[in-house]
Amino acid sequence: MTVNRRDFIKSTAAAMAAASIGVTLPGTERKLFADTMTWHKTVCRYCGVGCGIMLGKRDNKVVAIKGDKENTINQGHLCVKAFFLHRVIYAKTRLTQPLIKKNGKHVPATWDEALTLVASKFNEIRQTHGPDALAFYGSGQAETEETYMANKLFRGCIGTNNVDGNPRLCMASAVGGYLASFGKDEPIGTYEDIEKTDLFFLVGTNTAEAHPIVFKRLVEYKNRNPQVKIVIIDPRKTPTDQIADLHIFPQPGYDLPVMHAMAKVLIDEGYIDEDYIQNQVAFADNDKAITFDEFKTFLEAYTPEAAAKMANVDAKDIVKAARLFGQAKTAMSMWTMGLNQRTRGVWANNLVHNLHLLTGKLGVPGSDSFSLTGQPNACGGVREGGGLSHILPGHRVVGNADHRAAVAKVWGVPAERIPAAPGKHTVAMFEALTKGEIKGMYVLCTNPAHSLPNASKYWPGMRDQFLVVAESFYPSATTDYADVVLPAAFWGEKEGVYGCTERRSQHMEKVVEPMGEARWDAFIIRDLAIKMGFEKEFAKYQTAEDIWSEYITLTKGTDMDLTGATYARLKKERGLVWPVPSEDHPGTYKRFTKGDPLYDALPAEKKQGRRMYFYGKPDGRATVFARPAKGPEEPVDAEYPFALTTGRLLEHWHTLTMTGTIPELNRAVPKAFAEINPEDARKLGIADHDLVVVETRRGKLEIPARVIDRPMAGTIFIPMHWREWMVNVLTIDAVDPGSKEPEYKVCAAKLRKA
Amino acid sequence: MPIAGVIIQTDGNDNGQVLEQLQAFKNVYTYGVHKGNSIVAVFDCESSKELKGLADQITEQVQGVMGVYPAYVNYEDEMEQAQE
Amino acid sequence: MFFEKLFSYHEKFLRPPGAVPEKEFIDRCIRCRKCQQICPYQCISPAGALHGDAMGTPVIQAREIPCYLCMKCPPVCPTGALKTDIQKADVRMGVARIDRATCLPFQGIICRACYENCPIYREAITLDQEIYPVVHPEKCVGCGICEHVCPIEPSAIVVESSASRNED
Amino acid sequence: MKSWILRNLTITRRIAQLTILAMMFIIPYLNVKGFTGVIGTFYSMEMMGIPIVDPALCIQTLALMRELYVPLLLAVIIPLLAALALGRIFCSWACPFNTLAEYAQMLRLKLSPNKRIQAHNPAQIGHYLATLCLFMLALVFTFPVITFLSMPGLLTSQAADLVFLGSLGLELGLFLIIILAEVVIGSRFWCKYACPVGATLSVFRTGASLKVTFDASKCTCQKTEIYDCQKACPLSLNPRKKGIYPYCYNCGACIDACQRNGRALSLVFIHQKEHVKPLQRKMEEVNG
Repeated sequence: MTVNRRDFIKSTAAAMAAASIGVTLPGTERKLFADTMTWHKTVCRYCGVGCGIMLGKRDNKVVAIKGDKENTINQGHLCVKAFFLHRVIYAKTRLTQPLIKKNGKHVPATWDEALTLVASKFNEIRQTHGPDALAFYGSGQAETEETYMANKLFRGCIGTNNVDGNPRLCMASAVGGYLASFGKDEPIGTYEDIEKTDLFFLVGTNTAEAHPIVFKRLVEYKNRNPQVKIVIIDPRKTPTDQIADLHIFPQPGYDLPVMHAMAKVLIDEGYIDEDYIQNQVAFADNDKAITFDEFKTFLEAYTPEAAAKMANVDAKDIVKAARLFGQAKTAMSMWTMGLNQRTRGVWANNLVHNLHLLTGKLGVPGSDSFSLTGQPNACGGVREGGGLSHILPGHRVVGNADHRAAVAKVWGVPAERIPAAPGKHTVAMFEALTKGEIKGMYVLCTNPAHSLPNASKYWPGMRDQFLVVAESFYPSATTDYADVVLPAAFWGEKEGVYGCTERRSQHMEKVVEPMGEARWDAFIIRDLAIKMGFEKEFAKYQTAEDIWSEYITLTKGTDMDLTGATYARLKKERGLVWPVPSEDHPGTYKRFTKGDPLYDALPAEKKQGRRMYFYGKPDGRATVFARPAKGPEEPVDAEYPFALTTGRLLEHWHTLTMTGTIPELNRAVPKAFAEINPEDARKLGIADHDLVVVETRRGKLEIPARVIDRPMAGTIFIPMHWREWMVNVLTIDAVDPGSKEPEYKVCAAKLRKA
Repeated sequence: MPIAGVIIQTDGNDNGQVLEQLQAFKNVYTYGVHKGNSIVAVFDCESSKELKGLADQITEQVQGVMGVYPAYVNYEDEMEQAQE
Repeated sequence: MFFEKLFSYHEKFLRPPGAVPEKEFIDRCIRCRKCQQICPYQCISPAGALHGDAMGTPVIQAREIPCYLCMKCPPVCPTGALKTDIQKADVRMGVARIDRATCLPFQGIICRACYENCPIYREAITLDQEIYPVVHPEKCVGCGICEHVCPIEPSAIVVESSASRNED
Repeated sequence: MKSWILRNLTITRRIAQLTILAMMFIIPYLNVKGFTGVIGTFYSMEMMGIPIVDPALCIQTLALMRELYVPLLLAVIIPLLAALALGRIFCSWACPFNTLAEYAQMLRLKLSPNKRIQAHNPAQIGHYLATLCLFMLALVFTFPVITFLSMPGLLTSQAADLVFLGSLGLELGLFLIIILAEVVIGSRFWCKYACPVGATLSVFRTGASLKVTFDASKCTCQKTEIYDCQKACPLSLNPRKKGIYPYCYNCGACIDACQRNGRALSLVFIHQKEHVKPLQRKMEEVNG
């Protein structure tokens, strides 16, 4: 280290200190550029909030990280996970060369060997068993470009719709909910609403831990505006609970009647917006249209008292919650896995939308029904990019022949290559793998052997069939079963776009070269495709921009128009919120209303008297659904008296492939635990830190107890992160009939001291 | 070896005398008095522990100092060491 | 005078829960290691010979392994150096102090490790504005779990032992 | 069994001593593995919930704290009862320092056989003065000096530290100095005069406690002047003469040696029938 460098840091430190009190020290500004370190704009690799990050590079090594002050989402703040994110690049568990399984053991191979093997195996399977014997399982952490390439290879070239991804396990119900209620996927508003609302309605979300930066914004806003109310419906007393004005604790899986009862109170006490309902709302029961009066009749059964009994809560609280919702000028609902990961996930989503539609709290600043996403690019790459078995890029659906033709045209493949029937959704896909119907699978950037519900059921399939895993880290639960493991470039080592919760697409810069022989996933897929004989279709992709530029042509004219979000623009700006129909368009704050280019383009007669027009619906009306209240798939009973629920912690992420490599984070939370209510603990003679056995109909798990009043009596909470304490051997793989999303959040368990 | 940019808040009575006392610390560099009661200074320390100790020491020992508020801390070197 | 010097060099150790005042503790403790051996977390280790008369007395190095307040050690102390009739919440091994210059939330990084892991949950450490951790000395037992879990190196929250030679 | 033990006292004692040496490491190892049925060191132990404290440390704590701490008093009952009945048997059968010192002594004799110390029984006053000095030391410094001078506790705690932490403390240096001094001087001065643990135990010896007696009429060594008993004594005492107490720790080595000769020495309690004056026995023989 040179004296100059130290002097430089000193003058920087002085300049920074002076800047903090609004003073500019003479002569310090120029020196700021003398450092050899350069800062690069990127997006956080963890949750779906989409925080901006600046990565500091010196000598081709990432050495520093800071929150991007110019980013509107996090304004320079980060959570503790992200604070250590750059160190994950240099994790000891980074995979740096291709591996091929020989005699049950992974041995290093060259790229050529590995890709030739995969290509020949895939071609062989395709020829002998048909294209549907192959499948692609992607990720909400893959870049849009990566998902797009896989989509093109499997759908457009191989010819199967067996393209799904882990967002099926987290966001599918929200997609279903948005589509059913509003006709188009993804939220109407953005994070901007947080600082404009009068009431936060948080359902099934532990925002403080799962989306810390959203929570920080929410808290800071409430601290400045004490009149802002926060209502929480969640069976667990999470850290989010601390800021609640009212917290309703329904039995896990029994929150539907609570929301119906709230709707009833809103109607009965006159909090509804008659004008809004008349002009832009339709009513329906499960499958046919009904009238508003029929909806009211349906709600008769859901008096607060009746709902309170079903959910085991206090009827007064339901009335209070409804009144708070009704009295607030604007309201913003937020939810995440607590609603989505349920066999009635779509319905639960609909019921939240109902409250907003009935009171007209939509389409105005501060009011929104806002789903929080779990993964950084679940919205972008998978929901928008068509990474699920029934959808195509640009919010298109597989079932629509025009949609298929449009996509096939851009891909340069025959339209009939893309099958008309949706492929297999995640659980069905792994079931087929286990049955041997799917004989080859390509897993990209995800860890299904750990993250699937009832995971152990699907391990034999992964072991027996030809499994290719493209990963940055080794080993993981899934790579153990892989026949070929391909080393993928990690965040910071590749360029691409992430689309976060608020419809914002943000560009990530490539800061350093990939470790070892690791390569960018999109190019791995390109080269695999070429080896499989699709040179004509794939040889043209030479840069990330090539892929993105092609992808955005597919969004032209759709509700998620990204035509204006070119690489040139994205590199400069802190993301763009679609629709962005042209390069001079600033992005859209609110959809379906004035300011949304699609709304503005509507003929005047359609807009007549309507401040919102839901153009995804034939009549432009959003739907209020009379969904019957239904409990979880596996209710508790005498034999399995506990409701088991799972979730995230602040310090860790998913299956620990990333956060598990950071000693500081492991120090904060070194191992899993089962949260048990003190009352239950006393009955069963369990003390804090005791080993307990949690058993469900699918498996059992020995795990240390954490006796704490967070879960209510009769409920157990286990975080999902650890392979050694894999809670997914317990969870149920029953899925929502609409969204096919599994019910991670509720299953019946029994508990005893080990 | 962390370097910290700090604001030393004084009571504003005799900033010259505070500055004089600060000169006695060999790893403290001052960058003038601003806005009447804020001294911009840089601490150049061997360890974060020393950094903290220095801040405490100044708060306690130097007359007229109301508080030491870090605005920027550079840990790069320490972090590199940790990585190695 | 030599002895006085030899005997007085002594850091402020974190003692196991229920420890009597430091001066008395040094006299009472017979260095039998029973508290160390009964500890299921092995958080107690004997002080080394360089610590003068504290040599062999039980010390908790919270950053390595903190006290999880299982309260198994006070009953095995044969000489009353650890008071046996003490409740978890009444333990006063020390008081945690937060260094705002390094503590992550004060630098704009969301972190709740100390708050979440505090055994006197929501009482000894609370979050000011749900973001900034604050220690309440009247509730803090000084177990050091916060110091152990702090993801910053060195820990931004450190337990200052209540064991002092001068107070009796 | 009992008679075998009595006939082979030294072998039995060696087995007991070595077992204790092994246990010094095995018990901490089991503790580390989670078994805490037996914990502690020779300062203080706890076996299946029953606490035992070294009486010397008990007195030190009582003196320093001037407080009758009841749990502490209860914890010395077992060692005191043992001392009352069997004398300083802890020292000869259990104390790891004595074990090591005995072997050190044997080694020394093997290396230079001529340097055997003449067996004699020192004056009792020496022992009492030494003991008193030790406790005064603790009071003067108002510091638990005895703790650091208790060799059995020091050795067991160091063994535990080695198992628990994988390291040893500087305290071990004290032990090394003492044992080296004993070897050089050739006298077992520490166990006889200095050890606070043994000193305290011998305070509780009564006339009724187990003791070594000598029946001069049976002694066959007088004629040949071999005196195996004196050579056998690890503390270089002369069991044929009076005044071996409070120094003798009832190890039984002399009795074992006498087995091969006239069986003139025996370990007895005072009320036992065998303890009769030689003259009386002679009369009985004549009369009978």
